[in-house]
Amino acid sequence: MLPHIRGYPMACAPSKKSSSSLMASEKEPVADEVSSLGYKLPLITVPSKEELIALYRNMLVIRRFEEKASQLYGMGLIGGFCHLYIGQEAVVVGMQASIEDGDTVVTSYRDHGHMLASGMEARGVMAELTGRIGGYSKGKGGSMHMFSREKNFFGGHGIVGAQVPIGTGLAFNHRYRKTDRVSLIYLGDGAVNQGQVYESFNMAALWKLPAIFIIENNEYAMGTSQQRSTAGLSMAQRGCAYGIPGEEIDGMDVLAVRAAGEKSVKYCRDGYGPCLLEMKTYRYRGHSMSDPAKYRSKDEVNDVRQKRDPIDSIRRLILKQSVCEDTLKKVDLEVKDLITEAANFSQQSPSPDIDELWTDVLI
Amino acid sequence: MLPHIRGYPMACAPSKKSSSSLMASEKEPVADEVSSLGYKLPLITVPSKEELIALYRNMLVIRRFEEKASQLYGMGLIGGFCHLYIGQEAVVVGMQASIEDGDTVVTSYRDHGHMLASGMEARGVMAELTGRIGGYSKGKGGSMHMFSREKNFFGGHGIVGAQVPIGTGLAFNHRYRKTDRVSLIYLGDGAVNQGQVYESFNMAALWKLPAIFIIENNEYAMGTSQQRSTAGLSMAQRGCAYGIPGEEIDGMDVLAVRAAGEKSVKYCRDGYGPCLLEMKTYRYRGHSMSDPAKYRSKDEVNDVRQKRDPIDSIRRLILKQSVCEDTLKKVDLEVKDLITEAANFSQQSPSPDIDELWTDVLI
Amino acid sequence: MSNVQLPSEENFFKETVREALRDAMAEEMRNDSEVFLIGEEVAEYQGAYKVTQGLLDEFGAERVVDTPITEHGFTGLAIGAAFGNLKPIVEFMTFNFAMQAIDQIINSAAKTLYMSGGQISCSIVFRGPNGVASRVAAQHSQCYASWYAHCPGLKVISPWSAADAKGLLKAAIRDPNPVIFLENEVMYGHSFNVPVDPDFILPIGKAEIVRFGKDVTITAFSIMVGKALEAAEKLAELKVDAEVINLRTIRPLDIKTIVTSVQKTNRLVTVEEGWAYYGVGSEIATQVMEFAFDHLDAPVGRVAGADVPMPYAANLEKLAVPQVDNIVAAVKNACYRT
Amino acid sequence: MSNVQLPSEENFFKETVREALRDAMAEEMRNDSEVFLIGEEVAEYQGAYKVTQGLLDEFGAERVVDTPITEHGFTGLAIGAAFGNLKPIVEFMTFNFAMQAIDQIINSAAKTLYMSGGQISCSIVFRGPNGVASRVAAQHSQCYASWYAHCPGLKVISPWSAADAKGLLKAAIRDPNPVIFLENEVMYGHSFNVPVDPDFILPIGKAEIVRFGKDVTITAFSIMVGKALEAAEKLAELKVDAEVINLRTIRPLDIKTIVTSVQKTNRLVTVEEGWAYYGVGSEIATQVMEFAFDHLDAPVGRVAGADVPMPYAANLEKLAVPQVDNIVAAVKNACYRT
Ligand SMILES: Cc1ncc(C[n+]2csc(CCOP(=O)(O)OP(=O)(O)O)c2C)c(N)n1
Ligand SMILES: Cc1ncc(C[n+]2csc(CCOP(=O)(O)OP(=O)(O)O)c2C)c(N)n1
Ligand SMILES: [Mg+2]
Ligand SMILES: [Mg+2]
Repeated sequence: MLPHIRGYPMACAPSKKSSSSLMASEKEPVADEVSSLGYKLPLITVPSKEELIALYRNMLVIRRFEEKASQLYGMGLIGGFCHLYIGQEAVVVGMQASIEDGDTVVTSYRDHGHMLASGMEARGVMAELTGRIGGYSKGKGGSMHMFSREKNFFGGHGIVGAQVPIGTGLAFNHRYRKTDRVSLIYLGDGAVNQGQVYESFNMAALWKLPAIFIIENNEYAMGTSQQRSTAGLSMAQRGCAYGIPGEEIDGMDVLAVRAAGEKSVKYCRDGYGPCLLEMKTYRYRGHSMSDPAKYRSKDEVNDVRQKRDPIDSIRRLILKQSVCEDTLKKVDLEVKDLITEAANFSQQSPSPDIDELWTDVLI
Repeated sequence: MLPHIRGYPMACAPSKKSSSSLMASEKEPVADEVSSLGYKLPLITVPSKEELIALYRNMLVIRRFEEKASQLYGMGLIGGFCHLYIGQEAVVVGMQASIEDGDTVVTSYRDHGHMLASGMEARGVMAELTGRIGGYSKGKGGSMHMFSREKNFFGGHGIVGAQVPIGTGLAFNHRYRKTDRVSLIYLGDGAVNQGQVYESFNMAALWKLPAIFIIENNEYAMGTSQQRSTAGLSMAQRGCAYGIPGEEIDGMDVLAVRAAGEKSVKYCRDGYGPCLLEMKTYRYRGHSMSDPAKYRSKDEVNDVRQKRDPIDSIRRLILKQSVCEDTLKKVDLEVKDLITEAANFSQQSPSPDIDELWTDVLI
Repeated sequence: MSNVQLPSEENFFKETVREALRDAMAEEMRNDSEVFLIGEEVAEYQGAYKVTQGLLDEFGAERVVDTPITEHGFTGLAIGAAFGNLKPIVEFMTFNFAMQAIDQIINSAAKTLYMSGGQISCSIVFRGPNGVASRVAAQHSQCYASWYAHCPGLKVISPWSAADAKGLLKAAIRDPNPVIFLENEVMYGHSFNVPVDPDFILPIGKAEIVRFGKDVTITAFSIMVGKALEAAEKLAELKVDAEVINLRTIRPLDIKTIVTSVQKTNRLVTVEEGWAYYGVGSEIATQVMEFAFDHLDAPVGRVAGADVPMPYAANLEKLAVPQVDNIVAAVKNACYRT
Repeated sequence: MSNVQLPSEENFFKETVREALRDAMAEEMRNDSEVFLIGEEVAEYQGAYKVTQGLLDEFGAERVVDTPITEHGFTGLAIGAAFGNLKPIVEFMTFNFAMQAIDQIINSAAKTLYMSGGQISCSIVFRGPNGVASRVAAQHSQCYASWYAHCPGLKVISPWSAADAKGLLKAAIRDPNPVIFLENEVMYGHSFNVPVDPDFILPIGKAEIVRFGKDVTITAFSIMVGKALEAAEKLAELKVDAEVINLRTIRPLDIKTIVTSVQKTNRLVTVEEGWAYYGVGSEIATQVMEFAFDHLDAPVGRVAGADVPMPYAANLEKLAVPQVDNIVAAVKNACYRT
């Protein structure tokens, strides 16, 4: 069963755990329309088999992309910082499945997954990682700073927390233009302690902006566990003082994420103002390619990999739904080819012309 | 009766109104030792007649000081910004009555009251306002930037909110030195939206620092009423996400403030970490001397003056306690003389020597 | 963009810098519904210094937005809105408070066009009073001209007269790049002639020679242009004929106008209200040396604020801020007169 | 403070800049219990760049404090602690992130001594990598030397070698004023001779001539000192004998050493990694003109980072950062050689 999400908890009420104990694979999708706390909830759509397979594929694209990026980094083709998203795929794939054209997205430097899930091409993202002209920023931004106006992806920001007021500004923009579009704002469990986050919460709540704050709580900010950085009970409550409803979601369960996404997107679209989702997730790799991650045990990582892996879970669920293994194998192959092609492109695309040094400083 | 303050509400529980409906003058002081929520409350001391008179006097000193500053400003003897504290006297006098030697204080630019209540001399404060060598900063700081290391008053800060992490650092300092001293941090209802406030809350809660955050909610930040600037239900709850207990206090009732002060100071001294007090108060004058305050009606101001004035209230209470009017008249005269002397000093003290331009840049 | 030449005398009217700024914003807001104004006390209070008087009435609360006191947040928000192709005018009550937001200004507004390979532009104006007001002491008196002008991706403007204010603010609002617009509180009440032409606009990046002379060049910006002109009058009595250049734009610097002038006068004094070290004068002096080394008959003189935090006391403040006499003295020095 | 002279050869040992910084902190923390270290990942992680390795073990969590990611807050907190007479060392993971905290650094740390008429001092060191690392692009590569050096109330240091790092960081920690200490990530792994003398310390405000020469003076700081020395070797082959000055301190600038050198060489090239306009080179050029106008045989040459946000692509990055060849070319130009 899909998690029963019974409307938003009131500000400052303890947030409900929606589904963190059950994995997607053990639940059947079911529609849900409950209105316990005043707000009429949307029908949560039941994903079709095709949609389930798409979710699987989209997560796999990210996983394989990141594995390839890791390789290219090892080969010296990618430089500087490179932050992989492996382990967290369900968050962005589930959320992006619940939005529509014209909705906007911002995130931090751990952004490859967000770009792929926003519909940006793997080859363009990979070529940016290798610093080539075929990259989304012509090679001038790199891993942390990539954008696609066409896909409404507004970065890719290297300063922890800076994307939060920017995303709130995109929500302001939607409202200014009198559209019903929403702004998705992803941030980490470390970013959540930046003051500008609360300034944004206050403005978003005050002006009822269509902003969805998505905390990707992967338990660590570099080497700092959330317990060592973040006071209080639950990050889902970090908006409570401003009256922003928050909820904890199992971020390893793409269906739980998608359900929460649909609900919160509808809530925002309908003009109820901002809301907050805390995604309980985990990153398998080090903070960036240069981090040996000594601050946690191998067992801790393996445990999550084995018991909570988002891709494994949905794979199992799909196979239970009388989809034959070959269908998924075909997907696996298609994804493999896509990533191989992207990797090739990223190596064949030339470096930017040296005149590019001087362009794009001003219009 | 003194307000029955029944321990701190738990984080995020709706804060209790302690006494905002009753004025000091209508209540009798009574001791209170209740322990409803786990924390053993201190005995709230019952103020003696002498103490009541001292509270009256200290508030009156501030009122008369500010009235005089207003005059001197009108005469052109004070320049720049000058923010008067008239109306809010009960907050700082009540709080300062509950602390001890070695406890430290920081506040914003609306700081004359805090300095006087910290034991700094009226003449030195007034001479700083007139920019003379006899001022606490030798005339180099002015109204907004004054300090007294001797009295543990650490400013007087012109940047809205900046004193909050600084005061949190003074709390860190107390803890680092293994003393049981506490840090009082005053901020306005406008300052409460600055991000660094939440960064401070998080650190103070995480490290259990002895910091008391005192929001002086005088309903306006310049021309912006709290409703227009501050989302959420109650400012007392602004620390809830970090597990910082908060309480609303009638900031026009010096005894309610003093009781809350004693309780929170004890709580901090005993190592329970930070707490937050929202003082409901009001400023009678414009934001600064140059503000005509058109954003509110004269009636609104007069209403508070007539019904909630902190000095009138305690005066009535004292007179009810068989203190004869002459005793208070003597106090009134003493205060008047003190302020007259301060005003004279502030005009007779010479301007700083021109060489002072170059001193105190570095040690 | 129209030319620098001003229309003939009868086509002017008198207005204050404050009004000129307001008119510039109002006209651009009328022309372009994507322009909006955001900041503390800009709407209901009509501006802390009354620069935005009347705008709320005309444009409504959706386009004239009062914010909480949260510079970092509302600056980032405005930049996000600009990424979405709106054209925000961000008022800082003073530029001192923009330090809280400077990470967003530099790292987000100034660098994103480059980091996105030209995709994400940020058409935004950051404006408000900069530098010294009167008796507001160290935390409210800093000049940020050289800081912002250090950074590629920004344009930095600092007007002096009401015509400057109007023509340059209109240009700034229309510019597709992030523009830092440094005003001066003391100047708000000063009146100047402003062209009545509704299409009057000034080009960014062009300095103006406000007084022609042959013996020495004085560069200045903002309130110091007036002081430089006063100094020039005094110098005239001493038979020193000073050319005074109103820089108008600090980045990009109109070095051509300055160098051309110095090639004629062979002497240069720079004037600024802010601190000298690593300031605007240093950059001008260095570039003049680069481009007109052989024309300089004396070292470039710098007149700048005292190298101390601004004191409150009236007598010290006066010493800390450049006065007409300091300019006169520096010019005499540069002209080897005593 | 001890003198600048270094002890004789045998009293040195090799260590990296990273170790030298760590040793400086450890020694000062041993000497003075009021010194503590605070920042992101400084304790359990041993420093994002491992500069603080071992300090948590030796001094414990009360004196080596990991913070949340909240630069504005922990900077203000550290300043408050310094007002209470503690002596914090604040590590910024990089100085780019200090922009979030710069209001506290300037308005609280730098100005309070003055605003309090000398009562409230602030003995604090802000340290961390500044400028370009490798391939980390626009938001992580800025050089803040000229910004901080613009402001009175601060001292600004930027060491090059391990000996610099050790001697100057110790001096900075002992200094009763706020000190900005700009390191360079690329230099962390480089080894240099460091005096074994446990009392070794270097004076703030003194530059060092790291290579004597007679034809041209080159000033540089931080990583650019090494590049300048390499350039000098290449120039020697061309029979240009360059004197190289390691600035060490950017504020106060040791203009005396520079001017004395220029009086001998009559030519000057400044080198810095950051942007040229309103940069460190401008200030040096201007002061040299002020103090040694008649000694300059050519305009001062400036070598600086390209006037663009730092690009990520390897080929562009290389063009954006000053290379040895750029210095050689600028020197040849200043010497009228081609
Ligand atoms: C303002 C700022 N401070 C510090 C850093 C360095 N830094 C980069 S990522 C990071 C940790 C962020 O953790 P979190 O928000 O949990 O995101 P995650 O990396 O887990 O996705 C830090 C400290 C930065 N980029 N910006
Ligand atoms: C960072 C910053 N932004 C803006 C200002 C201008 N300013 C000074 S006081 C003030 C209002 C503060 O209101 P509040 O915190 O309620 O304190 P009150 O004046 O009521 O005591 C503002 C906006 C400032 N000094 N600092
Ligand atoms: Mg994290
Ligand atoms: Mg207020």
